[in-house]
Amino acid sequence: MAAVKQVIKNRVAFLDQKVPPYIPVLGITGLLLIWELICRLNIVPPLFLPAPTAIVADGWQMISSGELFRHLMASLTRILGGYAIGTVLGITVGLILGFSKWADAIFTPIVYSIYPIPKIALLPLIILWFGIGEMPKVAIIALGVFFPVLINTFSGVKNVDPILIKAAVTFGSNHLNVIRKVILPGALPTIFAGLKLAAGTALLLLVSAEMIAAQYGIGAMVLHYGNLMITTKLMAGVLLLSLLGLLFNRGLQWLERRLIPWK
Amino acid sequence: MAAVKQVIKNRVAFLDQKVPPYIPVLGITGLLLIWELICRLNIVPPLFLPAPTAIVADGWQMISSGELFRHLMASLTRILGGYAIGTVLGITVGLILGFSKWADAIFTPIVYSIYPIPKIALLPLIILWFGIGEMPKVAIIALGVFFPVLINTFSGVKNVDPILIKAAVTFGSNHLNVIRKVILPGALPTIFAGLKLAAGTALLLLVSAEMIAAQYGIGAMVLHYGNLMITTKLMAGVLLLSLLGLLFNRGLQWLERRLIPWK
Amino acid sequence: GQGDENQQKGAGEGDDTPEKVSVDIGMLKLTSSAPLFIAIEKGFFEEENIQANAKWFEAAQPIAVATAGGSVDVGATGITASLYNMVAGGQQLWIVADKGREQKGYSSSALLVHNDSEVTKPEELKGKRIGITQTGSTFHYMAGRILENHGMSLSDVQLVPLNSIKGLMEALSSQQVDAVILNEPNISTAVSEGYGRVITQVGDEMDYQTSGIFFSPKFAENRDTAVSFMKAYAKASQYYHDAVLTQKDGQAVPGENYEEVIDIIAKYTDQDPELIKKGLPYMDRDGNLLEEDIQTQIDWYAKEKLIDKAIDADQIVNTEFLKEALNN
Amino acid sequence: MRVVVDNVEKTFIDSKKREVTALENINFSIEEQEFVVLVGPSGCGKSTLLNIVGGLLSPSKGEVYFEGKEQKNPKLGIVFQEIALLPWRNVYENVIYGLEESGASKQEQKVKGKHYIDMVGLTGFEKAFPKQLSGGMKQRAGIARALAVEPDLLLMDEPFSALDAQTRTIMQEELLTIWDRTRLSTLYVTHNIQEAVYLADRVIVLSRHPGHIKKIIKIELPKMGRDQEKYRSQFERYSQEIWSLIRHDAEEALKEA
Amino acid sequence: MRVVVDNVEKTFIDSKKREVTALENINFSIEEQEFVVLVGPSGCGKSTLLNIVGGLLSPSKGEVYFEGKEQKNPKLGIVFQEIALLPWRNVYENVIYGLEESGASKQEQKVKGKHYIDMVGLTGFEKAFPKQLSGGMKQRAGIARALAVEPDLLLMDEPFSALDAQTRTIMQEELLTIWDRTRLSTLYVTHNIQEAVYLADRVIVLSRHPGHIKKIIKIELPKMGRDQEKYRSQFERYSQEIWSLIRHDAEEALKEA
Ligand SMILES: Nc1ncnc2c1ncn2[C@@H]1O[C@H](COP(=O)(O)OP(=O)(O)OP(=O)(O)O)[C@@H](O)[C@H]1O
Ligand SMILES: Nc1ncnc2c1ncn2[C@@H]1O[C@H](COP(=O)(O)OP(=O)(O)OP(=O)(O)O)[C@@H](O)[C@H]1O
Ligand SMILES: [Mg+2]
Ligand SMILES: [Mg+2]
Repeated sequence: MAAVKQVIKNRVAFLDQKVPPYIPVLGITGLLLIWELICRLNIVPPLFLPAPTAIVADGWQMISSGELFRHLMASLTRILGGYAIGTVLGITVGLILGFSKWADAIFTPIVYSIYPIPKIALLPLIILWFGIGEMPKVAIIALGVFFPVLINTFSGVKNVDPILIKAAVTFGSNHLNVIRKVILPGALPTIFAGLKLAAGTALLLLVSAEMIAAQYGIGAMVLHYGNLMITTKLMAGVLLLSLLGLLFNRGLQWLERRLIPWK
Repeated sequence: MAAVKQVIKNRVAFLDQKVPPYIPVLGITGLLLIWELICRLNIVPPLFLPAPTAIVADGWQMISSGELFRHLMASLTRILGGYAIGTVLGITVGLILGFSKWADAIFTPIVYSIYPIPKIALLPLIILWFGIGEMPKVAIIALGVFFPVLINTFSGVKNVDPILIKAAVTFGSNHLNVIRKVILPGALPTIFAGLKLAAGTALLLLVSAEMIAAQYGIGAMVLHYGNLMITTKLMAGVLLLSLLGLLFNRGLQWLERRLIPWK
Repeated sequence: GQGDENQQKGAGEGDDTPEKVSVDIGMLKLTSSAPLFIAIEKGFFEEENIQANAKWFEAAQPIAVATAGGSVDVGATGITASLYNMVAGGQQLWIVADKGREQKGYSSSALLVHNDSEVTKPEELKGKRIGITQTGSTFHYMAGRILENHGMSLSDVQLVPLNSIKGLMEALSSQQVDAVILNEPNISTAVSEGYGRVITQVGDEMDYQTSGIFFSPKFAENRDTAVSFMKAYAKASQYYHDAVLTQKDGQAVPGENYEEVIDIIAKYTDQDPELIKKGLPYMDRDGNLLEEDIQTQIDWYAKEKLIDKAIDADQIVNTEFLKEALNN
Repeated sequence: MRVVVDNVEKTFIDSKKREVTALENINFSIEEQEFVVLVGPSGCGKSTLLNIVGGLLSPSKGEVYFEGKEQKNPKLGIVFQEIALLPWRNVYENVIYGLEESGASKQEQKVKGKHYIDMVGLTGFEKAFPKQLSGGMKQRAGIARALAVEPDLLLMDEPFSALDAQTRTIMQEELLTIWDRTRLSTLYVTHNIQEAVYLADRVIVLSRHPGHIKKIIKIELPKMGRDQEKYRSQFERYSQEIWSLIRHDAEEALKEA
Repeated sequence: MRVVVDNVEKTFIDSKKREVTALENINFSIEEQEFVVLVGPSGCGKSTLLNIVGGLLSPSKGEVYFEGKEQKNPKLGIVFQEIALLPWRNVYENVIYGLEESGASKQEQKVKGKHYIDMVGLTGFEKAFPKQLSGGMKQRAGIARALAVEPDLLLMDEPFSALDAQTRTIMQEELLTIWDRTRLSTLYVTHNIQEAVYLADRVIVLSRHPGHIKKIIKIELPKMGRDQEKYRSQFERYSQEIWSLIRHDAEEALKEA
């Protein structure tokens, strides 16, 4: 009887199926082309779905006229102000709660009972407190940023590997140095995760607050053109917001790579 | 010369400093008491900061009159509807992108370029598409839920330990069984993380949408009482929202424990 | 829901009068739709062999969208910047008749300040905060035109969009804004509850076509039905005018069918008749549009950059149907 | 059935897009009932080779095949260092996984499941989830899962290297006992030279850059009881020989990240 | 200076709020220049004991003290299994950490840093972050860090147990060489009996439930070159003795999660 030969085949080849590298580019351009085509052929009226080219053309016109810039500036001031305040406070309080078991025991339950409130609901209250100007919008963004940053800072501090602390103490570090040389750098990656999370929330709150009570700002602008049914300019505003979000995120990533080179 | 004896002391004792277990309770009650006291002594006018008792009293009155219930129902319908739609779509699309490298290559860049748009900015557009009724609010919530759920489902599928897939294939699993018995359960914890993240976003969008364009709903109610400067009722609404958020979160936790008992 | 019911009823009755034409009318439950209510209720449409189906909407903008898109044949609502933008954006519809306007001597909309305000005339509003519903709304237009009448412009004040009339009233009563534009019967409410004071009536400042009857392009092509519809509408307008808008020596006096019309409006809008009596908008007796005002509006909106591409009034106004209806 | 590894070569594309040869010119066979152990320094390609034999990786050149009289599809059992139990299945469900997938009846699953769970000493832990087990017990479950399919070839990639030294010693003894009862053809990868000499019929020593067979050493000791006093010097001589073949490579490997 | 562990006992509160005795009645001393190894099955309290000696845990009863002629504060160096290098410091910065904290001058840091980095064979890797190193190199950096403070007592908790067998063998040899040059009093924890016999002056065998000293075995072999042929049988006899003391406990430990 002759020996039967059965070759062993790779049975997980499906796991490293390859897709040509140009496909992702093709995906986005394809989408844009189909979209443009739908509009050009008037399958959907431009009122409901303006063509990408029309959006870009109107967007460009809004840039040249300086309109976009004015709204952008109003929004940028608010979001950067609110983000900065919320971040500084969040990290500070987070560190305090992280370092002091007493502060933790007293304040963490309070923090966690305020945390689930969707912050935008506090806008009317904050308008009562601060009036109708810039302050309440900045405050609401700061508040929305404060909590995720606080909670991440706190858990970052809490989750620093205790073995690192033990090592540092054994090699002679005092409390201050343990905090400075071990806990702070150890918590940094988690803090950054909080900062990234907060960026999305900040942008969402910015737009909401501007829609509810503002004259200028990209949120107000989008609502304005929505009310006027000028869809191209509305979409240009949306586009700008998505760019802003992207930029924000990239900025944080860049900062993260600079501050946390060891990861 | 006598031998010197130097006892080794625990140098990391500060790490397991204990705080009495009643402190957290004390923290919250203390805060409430101080708050009440500030109001009773009229240090801050009740318009700006109503007393907790006043909030509870007004809240109770709003419950008895059925007012709260009507708003709550409007909000609940919207958020549950939007959340359900967004979740189902998000998981479905996430699984498709996770399983098919082609779909991944084509659609993931598109998803990531839409992701950073703060969804509330799309409300005016969606109002144009769907009119002014319930649809746009539900749609905006669904949209806000869709993306985090999609992205978590996708990364859940992608991050299933390949060694588990290899083991399953070696023990004779076909593709369908690999998906059913390995990838789906393996992705479940990450999907749940997405569901939890989305719950917060959904609530935030609910409130924003109701403030911008609704007559009923807790968001509309809060804005209404803000405009009227009736701070007690405003705060009662905020309280209700925080309860809603808490409940939502607990519900998801409960579900998670039931569905993922092995964690 | 209600629209569907009506349609089914119409189909059922269609058996004995088969030549009847079914017309869907998109409208709001507002007093200003009174002629339509009257025409439906008193059978004026039936006389013209029209089966009118009311389609209720919650906001003005979707009515215009629905009319332009042909999902309703006739729309009845306010004339806003969004309407012009829609037409400019290629969504055609025709404004064919009056449905409410600001007219001297008739109270409809007004500029109010809160009760503690020191402002007594529009000139003193410089630098103040004026509440409107939305940008590009009729309220926006009225506020702008009043200011211009008094030598100012919108850039001299701060406009606060508050998204709803309810929001306007609340903001005025809590004095978060200095002034608002309001319409009846809300003006009466604000005044009687003691938190608002009228500075000027819009009707005293200008003649203004606030709302109108729109035909979808498809409906307009069906010329006979369109004219028939206008006949019934003109008849209802006269009925409304004679009942509630007659004046003697500058004072409003109830006409012959006053109570009947009020009851019809009350039935369709689910409102308190007393409230309705305070807020009966002026309408042309024959339903004629203030044709030249449309161009004025367009020009003003264009000046304020609230319209994307300026259009010609001819592109949107069509009074031929009404003229033909009135001539027969 | 014997397994033949025929002139296998494997190249990878590394992170800098360069082609790297991980394995070159690999020829050997695993006879029926033979226990073959692969040893070699870190990164010499042991896991790569085992994965190719297991059908989890395609060779760039050459092939691996079963040679036998029957036409039936050869079955494989595999045990990883990372254990790879499905966390959402309890011990019993994990052990019968392969039976389930091959369409065995519930009754057969039950009988065989119990048999192999008993064999690895996990009786009483059937309902436990993996996270409730110690490292050693997890690895026993992993072995039971691989045995339960009654494979034509058993593959083990450093199954005990994550365990502590004592547990590993115990597990080695148990593995040998089990193997003696089942006599499965086995390909076993390890870093541990003592382990290799203790378990193997033949030890294949791999060398690095690119991975190739440096020497194949037949262990001429009785399969059971090699840790007895009388075989000590022979045992040590094999160990020394292998260590001297590897040492230089291992020192080099240590310098790489 | 000698270190005395005097009647130490340690109880923990477990997750079910019950009091569990981890260590009981522990008495021994580490003489100057002595290398003491703790062996015992999993969970017998080796790490707990080492942590108490290192001042990272308070004993429930008894005490640990240095006994010597000088009044100066005793210095400790410690090496963990988990290595515990600070990920945000490069090799050099990690190695001089203890010097930095004790206020040594920059010059001294530089000299000693270089000396100990050279000693463990990491020359050229000063600027590398831990994540860029292999396991063995990380552990070398950990050892250099502990040596750099020139401690009165060096503590090592299974420093090599995460390494592969070959790397471990190499590291053991290197550790012995380094130790021979520094002759630091050392307390070393391991699971690996060969390692214990290879390194120790005295082996302390711990037993479980609660952890207590089962036997203290003095290894009567020359410190260097115990792996030579001529000591093989003696070496094996020590190993056997220890294994027989532990075996039962280790088998029990395996059954616990
Ligand atoms: N997917 C891959 N892509 C690129 N190179 C790879 C891949 N897998 C392995 N290699 C390279 O192939 C060589 C062999 O790797 P392999 O994991 O087989 O070694 P090993 O002998 O199992 O090592 P260890 O003892 O550390 O487990 C290594 O140089 C490794 O870097
Ligand atoms: N913080 C703690 N709380 C409660 N019990 C603990 C704690 N630390 C250790 N134990 C218990 O004390 C006993 C000894 O633990 P220890 O870690 O010292 O053992 P070990 O000998 O180092 O084990 P291994 O060899 O696995 O490292 C174990 O039963 C363990 O569960
Ligand atoms: Mg390997
Ligand atoms: Mg330990």
